[in-house]
Amino acid sequence: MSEISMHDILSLLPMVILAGGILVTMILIAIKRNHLIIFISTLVILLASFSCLVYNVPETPHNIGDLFIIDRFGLYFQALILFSTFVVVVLSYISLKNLFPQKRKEEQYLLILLAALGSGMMVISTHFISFFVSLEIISISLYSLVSYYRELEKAIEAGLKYMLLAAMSSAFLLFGMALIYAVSGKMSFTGIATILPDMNTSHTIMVVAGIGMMITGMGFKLGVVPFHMWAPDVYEGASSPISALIATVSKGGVVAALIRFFLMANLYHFEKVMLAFTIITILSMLVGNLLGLLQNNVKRMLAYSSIANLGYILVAFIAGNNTGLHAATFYMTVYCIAILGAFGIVTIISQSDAEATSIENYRSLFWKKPILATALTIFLFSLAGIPLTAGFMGKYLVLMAATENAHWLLAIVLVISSVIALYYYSRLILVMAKPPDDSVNLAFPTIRLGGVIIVVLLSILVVWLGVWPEYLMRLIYNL
Amino acid sequence: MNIPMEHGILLAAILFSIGLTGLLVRRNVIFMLLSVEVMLNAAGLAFIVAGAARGQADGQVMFIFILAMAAAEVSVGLALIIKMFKIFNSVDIDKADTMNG
Amino acid sequence: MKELLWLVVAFPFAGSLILMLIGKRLSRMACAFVGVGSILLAAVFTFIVGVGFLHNNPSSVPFNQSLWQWINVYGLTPNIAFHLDTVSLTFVFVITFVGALIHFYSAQFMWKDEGFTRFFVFMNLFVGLMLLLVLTDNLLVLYFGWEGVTLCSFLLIGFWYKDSANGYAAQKAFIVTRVGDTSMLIGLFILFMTFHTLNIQDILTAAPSTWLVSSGPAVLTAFLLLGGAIGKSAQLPLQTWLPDAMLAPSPVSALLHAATMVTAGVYLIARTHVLFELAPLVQSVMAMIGAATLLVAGLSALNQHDIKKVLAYSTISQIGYMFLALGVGAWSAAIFHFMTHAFFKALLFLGAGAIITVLGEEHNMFKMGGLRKKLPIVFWTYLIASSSLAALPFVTAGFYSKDKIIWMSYASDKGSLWLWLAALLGALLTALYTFRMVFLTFFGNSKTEPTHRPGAFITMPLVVLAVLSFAAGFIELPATMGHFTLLSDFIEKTLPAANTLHFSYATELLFQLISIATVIIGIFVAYKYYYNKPFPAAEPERNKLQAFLYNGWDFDLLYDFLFVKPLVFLSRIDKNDFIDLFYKGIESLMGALHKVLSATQNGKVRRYAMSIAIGTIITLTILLFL
Amino acid sequence: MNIAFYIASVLAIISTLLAITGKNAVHALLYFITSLLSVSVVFFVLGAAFIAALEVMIYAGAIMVLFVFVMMMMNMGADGVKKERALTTPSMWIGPSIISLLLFLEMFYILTNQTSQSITMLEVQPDAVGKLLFSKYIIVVELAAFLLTAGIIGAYHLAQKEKTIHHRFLQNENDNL
Amino acid sequence: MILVWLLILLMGTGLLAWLVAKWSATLSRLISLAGTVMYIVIVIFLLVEYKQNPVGQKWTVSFTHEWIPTFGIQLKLAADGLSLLMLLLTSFLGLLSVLISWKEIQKRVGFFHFNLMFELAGITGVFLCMDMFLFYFFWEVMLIPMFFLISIWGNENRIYAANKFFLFTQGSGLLMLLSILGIYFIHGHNTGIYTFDYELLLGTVMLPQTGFILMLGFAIAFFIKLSIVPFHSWLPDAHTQAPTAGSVILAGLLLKTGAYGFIRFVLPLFPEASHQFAPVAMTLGVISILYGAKLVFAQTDLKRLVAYISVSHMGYILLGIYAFNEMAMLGVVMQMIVHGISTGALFIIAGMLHERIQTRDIEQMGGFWSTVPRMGTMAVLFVMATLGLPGFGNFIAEALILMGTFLTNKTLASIAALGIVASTIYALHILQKVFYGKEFKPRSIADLNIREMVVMGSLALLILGLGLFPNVLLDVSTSSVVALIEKVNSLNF
Repeated sequence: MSEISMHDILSLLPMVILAGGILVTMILIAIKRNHLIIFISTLVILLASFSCLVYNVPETPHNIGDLFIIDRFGLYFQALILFSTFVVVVLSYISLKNLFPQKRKEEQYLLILLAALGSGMMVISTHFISFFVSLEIISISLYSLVSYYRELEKAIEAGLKYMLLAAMSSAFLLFGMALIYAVSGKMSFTGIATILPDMNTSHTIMVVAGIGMMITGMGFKLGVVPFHMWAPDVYEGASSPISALIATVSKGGVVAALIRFFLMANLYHFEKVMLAFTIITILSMLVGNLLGLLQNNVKRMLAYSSIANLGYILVAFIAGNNTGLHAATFYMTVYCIAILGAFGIVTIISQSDAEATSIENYRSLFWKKPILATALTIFLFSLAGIPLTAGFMGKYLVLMAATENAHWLLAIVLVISSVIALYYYSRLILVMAKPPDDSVNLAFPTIRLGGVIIVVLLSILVVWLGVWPEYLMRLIYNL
Repeated sequence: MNIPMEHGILLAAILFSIGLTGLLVRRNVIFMLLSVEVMLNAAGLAFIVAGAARGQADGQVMFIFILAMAAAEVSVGLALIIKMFKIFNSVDIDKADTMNG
Repeated sequence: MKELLWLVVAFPFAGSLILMLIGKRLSRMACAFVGVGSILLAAVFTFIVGVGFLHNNPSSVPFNQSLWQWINVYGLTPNIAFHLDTVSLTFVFVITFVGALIHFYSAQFMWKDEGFTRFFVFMNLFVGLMLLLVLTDNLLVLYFGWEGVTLCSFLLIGFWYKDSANGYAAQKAFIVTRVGDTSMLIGLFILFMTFHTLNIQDILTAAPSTWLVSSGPAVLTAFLLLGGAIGKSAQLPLQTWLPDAMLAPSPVSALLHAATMVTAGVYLIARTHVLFELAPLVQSVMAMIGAATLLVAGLSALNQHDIKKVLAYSTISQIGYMFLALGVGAWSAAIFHFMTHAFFKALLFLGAGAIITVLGEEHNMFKMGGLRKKLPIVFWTYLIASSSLAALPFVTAGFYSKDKIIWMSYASDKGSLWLWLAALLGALLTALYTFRMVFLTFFGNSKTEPTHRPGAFITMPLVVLAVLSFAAGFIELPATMGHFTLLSDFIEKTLPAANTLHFSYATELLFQLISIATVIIGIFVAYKYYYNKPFPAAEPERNKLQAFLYNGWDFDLLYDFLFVKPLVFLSRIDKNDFIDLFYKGIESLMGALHKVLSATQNGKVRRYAMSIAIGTIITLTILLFL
Repeated sequence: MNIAFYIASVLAIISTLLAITGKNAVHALLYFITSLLSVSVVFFVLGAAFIAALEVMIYAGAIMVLFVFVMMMMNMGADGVKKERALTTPSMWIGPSIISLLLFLEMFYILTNQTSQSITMLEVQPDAVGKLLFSKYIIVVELAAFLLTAGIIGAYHLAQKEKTIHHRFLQNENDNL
Repeated sequence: MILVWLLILLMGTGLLAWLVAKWSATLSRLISLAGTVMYIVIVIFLLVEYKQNPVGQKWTVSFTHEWIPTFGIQLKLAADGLSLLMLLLTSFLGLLSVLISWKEIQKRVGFFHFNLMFELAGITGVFLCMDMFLFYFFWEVMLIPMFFLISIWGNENRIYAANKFFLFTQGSGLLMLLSILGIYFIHGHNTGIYTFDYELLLGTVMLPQTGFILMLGFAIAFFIKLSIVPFHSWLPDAHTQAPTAGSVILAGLLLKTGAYGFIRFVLPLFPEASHQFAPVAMTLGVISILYGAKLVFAQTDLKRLVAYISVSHMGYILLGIYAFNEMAMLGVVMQMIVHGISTGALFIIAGMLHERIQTRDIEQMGGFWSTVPRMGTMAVLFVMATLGLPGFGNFIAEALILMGTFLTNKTLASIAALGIVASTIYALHILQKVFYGKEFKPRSIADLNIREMVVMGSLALLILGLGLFPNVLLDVSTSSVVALIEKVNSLNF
């Protein structure tokens, strides 16, 4: 029942800046609607938050009640979220300019910031209530973001699907929490951990069941099999920057929260839970990649790819010890960069009347827009885990985690599914490499320089992390 | 007041299952939203029961947040439903299956 | 003087290389000059080296000359080195001299051919590799030459490559001999494994102390080496390539049959005689193969109409004699027959080549006839050679060499009455088909008019060879006729003398008389049936037996059925590699899985919700009940 | 009081079932409100009087009214029932019911396997809730504010009536006219 | 340090070639040519240095630098005789690839050379690295440029082939990565030193079963790369569809990395398991030799035909590797080099024919000897080399392998010797179909020009030179091979 101290506020400063920024932006919108100004102010807010975060890293973890913990792990993920949001905001500007002819473009930035806020709070949550509310901030903002292009049939359809299923999964999540709460009387992660050893087996059954239902809720947000089916439709229906937002900010936050929940509540020793995760992971990797196999819609393909990639992250998560968690963190990072880049390219080359979703839009891209094609190739290689890209290092760490803990089955399934995945990544690359066919003259939109710059920077980042991952690894290993 | 906690949660479970059935069966999107509300309400009930069993206020706090979330969700959800009605000219959710594969 | 030995080998190679590199720019005359000259020089230097070798060397101590180390790998240290002893000297002599004559002949014979230069490149290479084969001191280098001559035979048989039949014949020659070569190579492996060297002399020295007579490895090794020899020397069952090889230009046939290639097998066995003596079983098999081959080939020869085919089968048959001799341990007899055979067979082929050319590429004997008057020089030389082949008593070289083999096949401790009978029957057949050929070609009515007369370069070698076919026999006379043993003494400085059982002078004489009678009978029968008889020029109708014999006992059909057909069949049904189907299967499986899973992704949100619900149920089931 | 709990429970279950199965949307909504009222009775019985009040006011009062508004906007009156019948045929109930039943059975199994502690329900006063809410959970309350903000912005954006024409090229044609 | 410069040289050349292609394609070609010439000069320089100082330290030149110290990953390069030989082959074939693509590649020249140079760099890395992680890294890196080479400049079915190649090799690579990680952790658990350093990992003690499984991971990767039946399926497609330079590099170098992997990694890291595995591996080798030969005979596509020759020849390599003696191993080294030359030459011939008559179907060829005598002569030469005629390097290789194998396993060596007959059949089949017989239809085809004669002539000289003076080459690798065999056989079997 402690009051909240100044120290708490300070340690939450990045998020406070974000929240304040949302209010300021709202006021700005009220004063004068100007797309560019709002765009820039959003970027400034994100930068401020980010720099505040970077220069304010605490030496020791700081608890705010048992609701939040500000530690390096959480801050790392916050930074990742802010970074991803930044890219998404830049892409949003392009996308809105190209594809959203209506007025009232500015609310998208508000909603994006809200999602980032929710995600940022989620990764430092150590309590069911704070976790739930943060999660719902993301969900609610995403419902509107997905259908933001509200006159498009697909956007509304995707929004409805996402809303219904997310609410359903939230109900499961809540019911699971309630079960755990009912039996343990605790809602903070550490509280659960302290109660668990004293429980007899008949009580743990309820805890396990609660975790089971929470898996549904989290699994939905992660988009892992069998809770994955919304992903392709929503990715397709939402505009590309928002798809990227779902794939990075939403999923990244949930991954961090999941790791924190399992670590703090000390759930790793429930072998059945890990078994359930193992099955989910294996299914995600295989089903995700198989679904992507002959996919002609690039956004759907990326959705399936992200299903499988979350499977890879879960492999590291299951491995569990330091290696595994570092691997999951590292992989999440490189996955975010790559998927942001990929969606970025989709955004950039989209025509003004429709997004470039068909694989045919990418035909001969190598010869028409070599820089973009090269960048996309790098991102796809990274998602596929080919050396010289960050994805390779990520996959390598995941495999390392799996082998260290002798999860051979997972490792081998990962290998097999990676090979399957290669097929569709290379398929897209091969389409881009096709010689230009002069008879079919696809006009390319004027490419916005800002988009190109950000995509190129991302691809450089991918290559840099693929060749010289030591810096990031040290950062993660010191979490 | 000597109701076993299990009974309270059982009630919540029954309501939850009914809500789930409704969600899975109904094609009218309004009914689906309604079913979701049933499920959320059931989950809230479970929290109240659990909180009451311990004499803790945390369960009720959670319920309040669930309420807030339900309200926000319903507002966005209904807005979407209106949009859907305009675009698809129907409330049949199965009409909204243009994206697949 | 004998230090110049390396030059003997070097000249042909040099000739080949020069022609290969700058032949295009040289005039035809210059090419001929280089091509013929190189072999001629080799022959001259053989003479010089021979003199040097024999001079002040009464016991003919072998002479070794090493050039460079070819390979040096863990005990396998074959040198490019030469080992000159009486056997190799004999072979070198025959190869270079006969080779030189054939080259001489070729210079005119091939003059008009567009591949004149190429021809001499191959021919020189052929001679060079054969020399390497007989002179080397190491089995691996011997194998080098061994395969090398196969290559040259391939190139020369398919010399006129525009006709794909030639190509196929060449291919066949290569493949069939390669079967034998492989057997030999495995033999070499055993030798290397046992003796840790492939140096011939070392092996020969070490073998008797390492292996017991008739011990398993010894027999196996000898058997495998025999396989190699059989392939190269066209013995049963690998003889099928030789008749087809007749598609080569005639000088090639001459070289192939007389001096190089086919006699390599004989050389190999003679060279490694110790190994065969350790395996008496193999030796008797060898004798039997020889006996069988000489009969099989003789019968086939009798049914040919192509003059070169007759000669081809006769070669198989005559080499059968040599194998018979080797099999019964009559080493010097085999080499004696090799030498005489080289002379008369070269002559026969060159003669046949001359005839065929002047008749405008006519091979069919039944379309010839009456050439006695028109081509006198060819006729007389051909007659001498034929007599020698048929072993016309007393005056021909062939008589003395073959007689020795026939006698030894009975008299040797490994000989038997059956072998002798076979040899005798073979002699009858030889006489028969040889004179059938002579009578058909040179006597009777002329059916095809010669277009021109063979030139001097063609007739000159014929004459020289005729002299040799006639005279070479006198260096070795049987005990009953003067007992002159120049050659066998010479050879037996290197190879052991045959162990003959003791027979009385009368017995030997009796046997000789029988064989002489056989030959006479053979010639007489041929005279009876073929001299001056009118034959239809068209190919005769053959009954089944004749056709069978004509086709070389249908070995081709057999092999076709056993090997070629299955291979072609396999190739046809498995062109695209059935293993690939497995991977294709995986591919389609993945595609099918994708389709199935895609179908679940049907866009209906209730389905998605159901998936979540079912997922939850399964998760709970795992957690609760597993 | 116990009997009140069970009666309210049965009422809640029945009215929820009716709400879910109903063909007439307005009727269904009313059933659901009945259900919510029953649940609020349950809350009251369990000693959460404050929540019981919230349930009635916000859920039944505010949220359900939203539903009613929307239904009216869509004009789902007379022929709504007919349409609804066409949408949900009886056979569609089988599969989902089985799934729900399975889920329920599993939850039932969990609860029965739980050694009954027969916890007496303790009353929690509203002021305890209020204190907790505004001390320990103050940050979450702030977050909830943002949650609602998100809801408002979203609903505002989505439900807005569009005046302009969607596609640029159409718009240009318009200008030309 | 010079080893790093080798890599930098290639990559730099590639980048430069890409950049200048915008202005002049010829300049791009010239730059690549210059780069490869410099490369070959450096390698020869290294070889000469090595020859002068053959004993002493094991690695002639080496270079170590930290890369990812967190996991004990180093940038560690080193060369011994074996590596240097492979580098020599790489540089030589690299040079030839540039030359043969001079006319063939007309589109996107810059990017082509970029890929070519990076391909060479990747291969060079594989042959040099002394760190398991680095090895895997290069192993995968060399696939990507090849993927592009096939998919962009390939023939009609290039997409399928490129995909197949990519999937096979990547999948196998990942299996190998698992094994590498396995050995990394076992070594770490045993000693507390977590490192990928090859030399430190050499002595890792492990349970026999574990060792066997880890070895299988490596072995399958190398089987696939070496295209051993039944893992060869990718090879015919990739070789057939690749541009000529791609085929040459695939056959000449990429396959060799598999063999190199066996020699450098599988045998020393898992001596015991390798001994257990030997019968299986040798049997697979023999099956490859014979089945590959059978498939060669069935083909009508000239490049596909030559591709299957590689399958057959790689069987010898596998057989020799698992014979565990110096002779066979030297044979393997020899085979790696000569196969690169002879099969490379056959691919070049196929490419030249394709360039001239726009078909690879041998049913539509015939009688080319008279049309293009120089090419015909070269074809005869390399066909003879392919069938293992003495005097050519291939003979030395095959003879040493078979002889060495015979010392260990007589039966398999004898069966493998049948491959000699088989190779005769298919090799002559090529001559018969393409160069002998009547012309399929009269067409005027240009004979080899000077550039092509230089390429073919140098190949011919090399293969003959190696046949007559094989020790020039064998001596360089002897010390490496001896050390390896001693190590593998030190287990007292």
